[in-house]
Amino acid sequence: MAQILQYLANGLVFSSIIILGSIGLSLVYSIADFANFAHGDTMTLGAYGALVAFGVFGGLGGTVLGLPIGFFIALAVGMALAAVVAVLTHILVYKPLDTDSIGLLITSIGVAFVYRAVLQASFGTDFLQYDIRRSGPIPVLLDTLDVAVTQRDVAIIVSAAVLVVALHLLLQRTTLGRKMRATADNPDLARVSGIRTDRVILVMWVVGSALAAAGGVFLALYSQLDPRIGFNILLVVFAAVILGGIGSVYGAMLGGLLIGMLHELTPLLGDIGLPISNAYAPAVAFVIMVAVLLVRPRGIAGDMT
Amino acid sequence: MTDPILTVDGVDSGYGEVQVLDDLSLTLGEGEIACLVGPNGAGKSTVLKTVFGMLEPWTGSVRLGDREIGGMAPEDIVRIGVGYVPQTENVFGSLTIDENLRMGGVARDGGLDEVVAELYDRFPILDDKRTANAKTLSGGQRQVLAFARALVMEPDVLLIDEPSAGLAPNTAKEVFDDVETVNELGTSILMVEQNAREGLGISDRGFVLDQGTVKFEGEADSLLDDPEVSRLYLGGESRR
Amino acid sequence: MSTLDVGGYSPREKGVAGLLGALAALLLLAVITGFLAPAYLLYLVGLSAMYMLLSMGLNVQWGYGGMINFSVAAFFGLGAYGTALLTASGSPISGGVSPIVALFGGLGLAAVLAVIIGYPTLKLRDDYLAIASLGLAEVVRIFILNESQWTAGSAGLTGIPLFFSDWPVLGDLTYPYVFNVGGTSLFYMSQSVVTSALNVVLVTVIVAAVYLFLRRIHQSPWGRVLRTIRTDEDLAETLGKNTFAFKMQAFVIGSLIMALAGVFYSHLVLFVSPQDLQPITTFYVWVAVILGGTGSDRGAMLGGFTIVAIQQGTRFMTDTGALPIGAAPLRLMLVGLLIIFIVRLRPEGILPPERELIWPDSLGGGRNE
Amino acid sequence: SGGAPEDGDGGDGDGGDGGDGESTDSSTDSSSETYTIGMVDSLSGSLSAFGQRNQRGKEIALDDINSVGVGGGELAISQEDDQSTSQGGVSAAQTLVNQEEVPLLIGTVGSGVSTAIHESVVQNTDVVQISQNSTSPNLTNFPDLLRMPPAGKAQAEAISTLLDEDDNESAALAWINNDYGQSVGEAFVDAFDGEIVYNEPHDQGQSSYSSTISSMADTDADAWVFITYQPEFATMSQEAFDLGVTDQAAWYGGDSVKGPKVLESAPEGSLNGMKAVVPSVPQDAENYQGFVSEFEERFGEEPTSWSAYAYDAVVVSALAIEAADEFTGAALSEVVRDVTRPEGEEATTYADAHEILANGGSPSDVDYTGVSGPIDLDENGDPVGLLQVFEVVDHAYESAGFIEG
Amino acid sequence: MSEQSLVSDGPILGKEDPVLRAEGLEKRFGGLVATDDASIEVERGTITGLIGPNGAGKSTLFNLVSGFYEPDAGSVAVNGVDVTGKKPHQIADQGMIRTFQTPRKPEGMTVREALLVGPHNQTGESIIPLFTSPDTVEQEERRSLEQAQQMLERFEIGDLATQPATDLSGGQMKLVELARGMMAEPDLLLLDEPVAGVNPVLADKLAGFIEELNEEGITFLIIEHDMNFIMRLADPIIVLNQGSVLVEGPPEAVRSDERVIDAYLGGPSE
Ligand SMILES: Nc1ncnc2c1ncn2[C@@H]1O[C@H](COP(=O)(O)OP(=O)(O)OP(=O)(O)O)[C@@H](O)[C@H]1O
Ligand SMILES: Nc1ncnc2c1ncn2[C@@H]1O[C@H](COP(=O)(O)OP(=O)(O)OP(=O)(O)O)[C@@H](O)[C@H]1O
Ligand SMILES: [Mg+2]
Ligand SMILES: [Mg+2]
Repeated sequence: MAQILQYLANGLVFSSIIILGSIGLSLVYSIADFANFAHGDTMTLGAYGALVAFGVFGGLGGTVLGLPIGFFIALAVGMALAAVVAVLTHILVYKPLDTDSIGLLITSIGVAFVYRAVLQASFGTDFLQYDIRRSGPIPVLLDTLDVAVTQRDVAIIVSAAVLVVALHLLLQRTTLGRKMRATADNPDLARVSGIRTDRVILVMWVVGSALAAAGGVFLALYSQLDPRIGFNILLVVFAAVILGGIGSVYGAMLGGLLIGMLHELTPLLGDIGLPISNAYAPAVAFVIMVAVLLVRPRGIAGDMT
Repeated sequence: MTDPILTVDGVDSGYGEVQVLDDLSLTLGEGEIACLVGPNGAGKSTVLKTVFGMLEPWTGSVRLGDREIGGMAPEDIVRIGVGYVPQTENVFGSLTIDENLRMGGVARDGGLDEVVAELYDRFPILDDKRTANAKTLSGGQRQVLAFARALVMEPDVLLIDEPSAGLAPNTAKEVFDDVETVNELGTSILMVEQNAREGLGISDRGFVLDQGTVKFEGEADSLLDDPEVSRLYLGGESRR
Repeated sequence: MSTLDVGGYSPREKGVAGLLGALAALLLLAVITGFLAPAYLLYLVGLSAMYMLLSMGLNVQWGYGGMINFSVAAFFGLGAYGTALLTASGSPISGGVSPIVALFGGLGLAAVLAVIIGYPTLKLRDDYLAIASLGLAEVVRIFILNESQWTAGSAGLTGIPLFFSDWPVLGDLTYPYVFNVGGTSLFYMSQSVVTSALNVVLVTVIVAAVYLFLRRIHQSPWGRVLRTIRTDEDLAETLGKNTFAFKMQAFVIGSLIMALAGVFYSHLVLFVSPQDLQPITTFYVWVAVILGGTGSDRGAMLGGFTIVAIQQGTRFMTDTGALPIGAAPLRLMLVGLLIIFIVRLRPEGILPPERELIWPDSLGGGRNE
Repeated sequence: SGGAPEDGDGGDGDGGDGGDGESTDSSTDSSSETYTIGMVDSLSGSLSAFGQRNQRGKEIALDDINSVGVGGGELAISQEDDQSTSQGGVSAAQTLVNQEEVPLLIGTVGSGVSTAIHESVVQNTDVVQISQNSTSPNLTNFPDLLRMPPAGKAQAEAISTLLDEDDNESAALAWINNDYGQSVGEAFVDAFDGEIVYNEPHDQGQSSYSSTISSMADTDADAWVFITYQPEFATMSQEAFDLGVTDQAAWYGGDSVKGPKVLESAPEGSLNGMKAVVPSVPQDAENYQGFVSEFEERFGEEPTSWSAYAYDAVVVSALAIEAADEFTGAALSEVVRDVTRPEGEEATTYADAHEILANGGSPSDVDYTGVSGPIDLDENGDPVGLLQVFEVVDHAYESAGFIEG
Repeated sequence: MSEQSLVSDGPILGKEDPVLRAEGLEKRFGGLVATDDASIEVERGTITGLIGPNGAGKSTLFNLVSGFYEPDAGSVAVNGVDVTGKKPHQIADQGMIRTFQTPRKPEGMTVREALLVGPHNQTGESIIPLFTSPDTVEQEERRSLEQAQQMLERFEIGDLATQPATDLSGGQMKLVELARGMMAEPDLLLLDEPVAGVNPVLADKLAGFIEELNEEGITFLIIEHDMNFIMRLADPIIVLNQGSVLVEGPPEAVRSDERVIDAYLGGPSE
């Protein structure tokens, strides 16, 4: 029982990271209408941005959930950096392009290479870390529930939740969400209705890549930082988005949760006696994903038509 | 004719390199309803798209009152009091009816709730389906929604592309009535209609377009009475 | 699309052909002047041809039928593993089979997998198919990686023979091979040159055969139905076309062509490992198809060539750079920028399809505009 | 100057070339002949962290060699990236062997990639191939594929011995899912007499290995054995700390789990007691100390053993050139083993070895003992390698003795 | 009153030789009942009209009989073969082809290519004959091309044959949609508002064309709001209201039926 709880806890942390990545990807997917393969590297970019900023602000006193205040400032800087880069990329690369969504997809592969090249050139390929001490499992939880959860885990989950709620409010409480969906649905008609689609798209890039950056920072905080972390996780993030139903931000959250959990729950299969080794964990996640798609061909939150 | 509120003057326009409109001129008087008729592919929709900034005029000018609007962006044109109902793809399929209507009013300063409520009153067909996604609407219901969406802005000038296409006779009558009502409330209307006799019937003036230019223009009634126009463009009798 | 020059060649095609001709001449010159070693050039030709096959295969799936298949690497890998497992001396299950027999082994394996992957996933649409196929490709890779009792696992397979190794004359050449005419030896070639030359002959035959086959099935009612499916599957269904069957056919044909590339790769590189199934190959092939011009067979070939040119060309480009940036990131950046620029300059690809999918002979009657 | 960006330049006035796909490092006096050999390295892709360290070792080696000279001229290295993939590796080797026609090829990191290069480019030619980093036991099957680090088998056996010595009766083994991990892992399983209660691979480059760690913690193994790379191990050790299971068993590791970065990223004290078996040289050897200080001065950090292997690969190549009659593959392959064999006089630096040869010594008069150890390439192309045991004490590595490979 | 008696309450069933027979079809979308126990029969050789207010369920009925929607209840038979629950292409194989109310846009195809997809069971749609009997393929293809060109000329868009099928005006797209359906030469052709947005002069001509095809043996079931068009062509006319058949009868009788006027035609405009 404690074992399952532990797997669930691991899954929750991992899911939080995946969710941040997948919401951003889903936003871009639905509004700019292409699968953005540079999203993973945007995550990495944000993580490195925060690394540099942490070097500056890391010393700021006080801690929240075991993390120095400076870390949160660095997080914000990383998010801002990713947003700025994404907006610049949009203006310089995507916007002037006269191509379809697959053409954009291919372009985004090119963009991903450029981002990674820059990071690799500036920071090398070796792995790096935020200089924050780990504090080990929270004793209370370990004693009462026999589940090891660190403050850092809690910080990741809480921060992800805060960002997700903020996004939810942004989409629901302002007309922005509706404008985004309208722009995604039919950009010409959106303009006819008076929506300034240019701005909507910029906002989309800002929000999407800032969230991606947050995901990247937490990912780096969780394990470590190298120029490939974002790209390595991109496949999983895509799986989450598609599993959730393309274009549905809430679907992406659900998909992220599911994929993150599946990923961490695979050992359970071994525990209950199935002859499936951990090496097959990604395979199991993918097979389940395909199975879900067969039942719901448009994703969990996608409509059934 | 009253003072022109919309003037299209010597406009060439088209898609990519393909020219569709050829030195086309027409005017819409303040408070008027004018109807554009003509064969398929004559360029009627292209006129509306050019006026509304979806296409940039290659030459010539488009003026709203005295103001040049040729080449202005649609989202800006909306804000100076022009509304447009496209012929196809004219609703947001993945948004609900209510959201569609509200999207029609993003450029409004206020009073959105009131207008929307009023529109539900006027179009009960929509009221029943407020929370349905627009893509589940029948062809005719969709057409009504598209029309209603453009009314949310309460524009001074309304461009409508085939409002009656796909409508049942009774609904078409209602829509034509509504066009007249809106017009009486002060909106000048430029309308494209294949249901030419009905369209001209409620219009003050008419234009017959063929191959990108205006072939005939004049009082709506006189066009209806013109035997040549009838034979070439309007068909035998009223279509409903 | 307005200039449909049926049968003839469009200006764009002539331009590209001219450019390719010039490039070929340049390469030849480079070989003659000793600037480029023949064995290396032949290797590059073989590599390009392999990418041409891959992108032609993907083009059948994506370009003809709009199926977003992200399991290119898996089919490539199956072809490679199929033949390697049968022929290689290091094979854990069999080995020693003649490559020509193994060729069909590789293709058979790919065909079976194409049906297994295709059956559930081809019912999905667009991007859902993409991720499902990507997922299943990963399953294949992970399987090969972990089931080492059958596949040799991560160690990979060594001891793969050359394709012509057991052929009468070609298999018994001695090296350096001396080219005799009337008793005087004209020139001689080292083993690597002969081997590469034979590989190039082999792959040229394969590429030509595949191209001719594809051209016929593409510009036909069959190809037309697929294009309809690509834009609107419902429409094709209402017109009585069994869209699933059509998609399955295209999927299997495309997969077989990819597997063919894999078979060739095995006998070119003589070593296969699970690494060869990494998704990165899939991405490169996608880039090739899009850069070449989706839906055009010639475009796909050109795209395959282009991608090798980008990959290998950047090797040389980085030589000259006196930039304050390492070779590897510089090259990565160049590849990225090249992709961006080609899409920018040629949004529809270098050679987009310009022909209607109408049986060419039936338009021949001069009834044309 | 290697591919790695922050390498900076070698400094002291030689070869000011910046970026290089194929950089030609050379010293200023250029009147004499230049011997160009090839090097395939993982400058990008998943193994690029190794490639980067190799480049540093190579750079120092070139400087050491060219300050003395080789064959009356100087050594240049034509550099290619294998992108950590076999396709990339083969293309890189094709360029070097068939286009630039180098008679000797240093390459490469990944065992699978080295094999691919050997199978498709090098075999049936007389080009000499020396892998700078590949440790897979499988390479032993290719006698003319030489390498600098000892085969992983020796390492696996050494770990097994350590486990026995420390009275561990059961072990949980986590290995990285590639040629290296698989073969070393298998060798360990063969060697270990106790019970193996967990034996699972994991993929490289994952963001989380908590399922692996959780599963290991689920067993009651006395010892946990990690055959994996640094970034993966760093993640695992942190996750183990977060799960509070670091003290559950004694930890052991192969060569590539040890590194300053690992310690740096692990929570203070969490790795205490861990033992790692690392191919190495006696720490106090003079030549190694010189290498370390040179390295630290240039790059601001300690070298890893991988940098040392790359260094020795270059030096051995240079010695072969010096010793051979002519600069051809055939001639080089005749002497390349000899200059490392124990029959001759031990020389611990390039300069010393060069001097023996320059004074008319035959190849077998030299026994180059490099910064990475005695080398002594055998008939299978494997070095004798010395293994060193490190233990983490007070969050620092301490030598706990040597084992001969 | 005599006309009134010609109008049947609900559908006329038990026709002699129905090409299409739909019985008790029901389709719900959530709480909404789009078709509710709808039954219709289309007699071979007729042009049957299907009218009814917007949202009455006409298009839904088409979707049900053509296999696009799975009915919640009821059955469909084409040419006497039960096709309930079959895939659209299987139903088309039985000889029934439909068009869409909103025209489909075949991207990347020219107008005539789009038409050439129409003909059913072309030899060249299988791969093997492309190699074994290219002559047959060529002949078929020539014939279809010729037919397509004629069709386009009749529809007054002959000059658009080699234009991209997506660069068309709204009305032109409807024409292409219609022409493609006709190329299939099925037993029964279902047309969903074929002349909505089509110029009235051309619509008159199309009516003549449909009559010709009908004489050649094609049966039609046509949804259309254009009263002139449908009254001229169709007999009988079926009126659908709120998901089920209100009345069925000859055009003039239907036109003067009070219920139809109430639900559909509306009073004279003021
Ligand atoms: N998106 C487009 N791209 C290229 N050409 C187009 C496009 N849309 C329309 N056309 C062409 O422009 C011409 C005029 O089209 P337009 O839509 O203005 O006609 P219309 O008079 O509105 O016809 P309809 O009554 O059929 O709607 C037609 O010949 C059409 O083929
Ligand atoms: N996919 C769907 N989901 C939900 N409701 C639907 C769906 N399709 C149709 N409906 C509803 O079913 C009813 C019937 O629609 P249908 O399209 O059949 O009408 P119609 O008779 O063709 O009307 P029109 O003449 O306007 O085209 C409408 O109220 C419509 O909103
Ligand atoms: Mg129009
Ligand atoms: Mg309808």
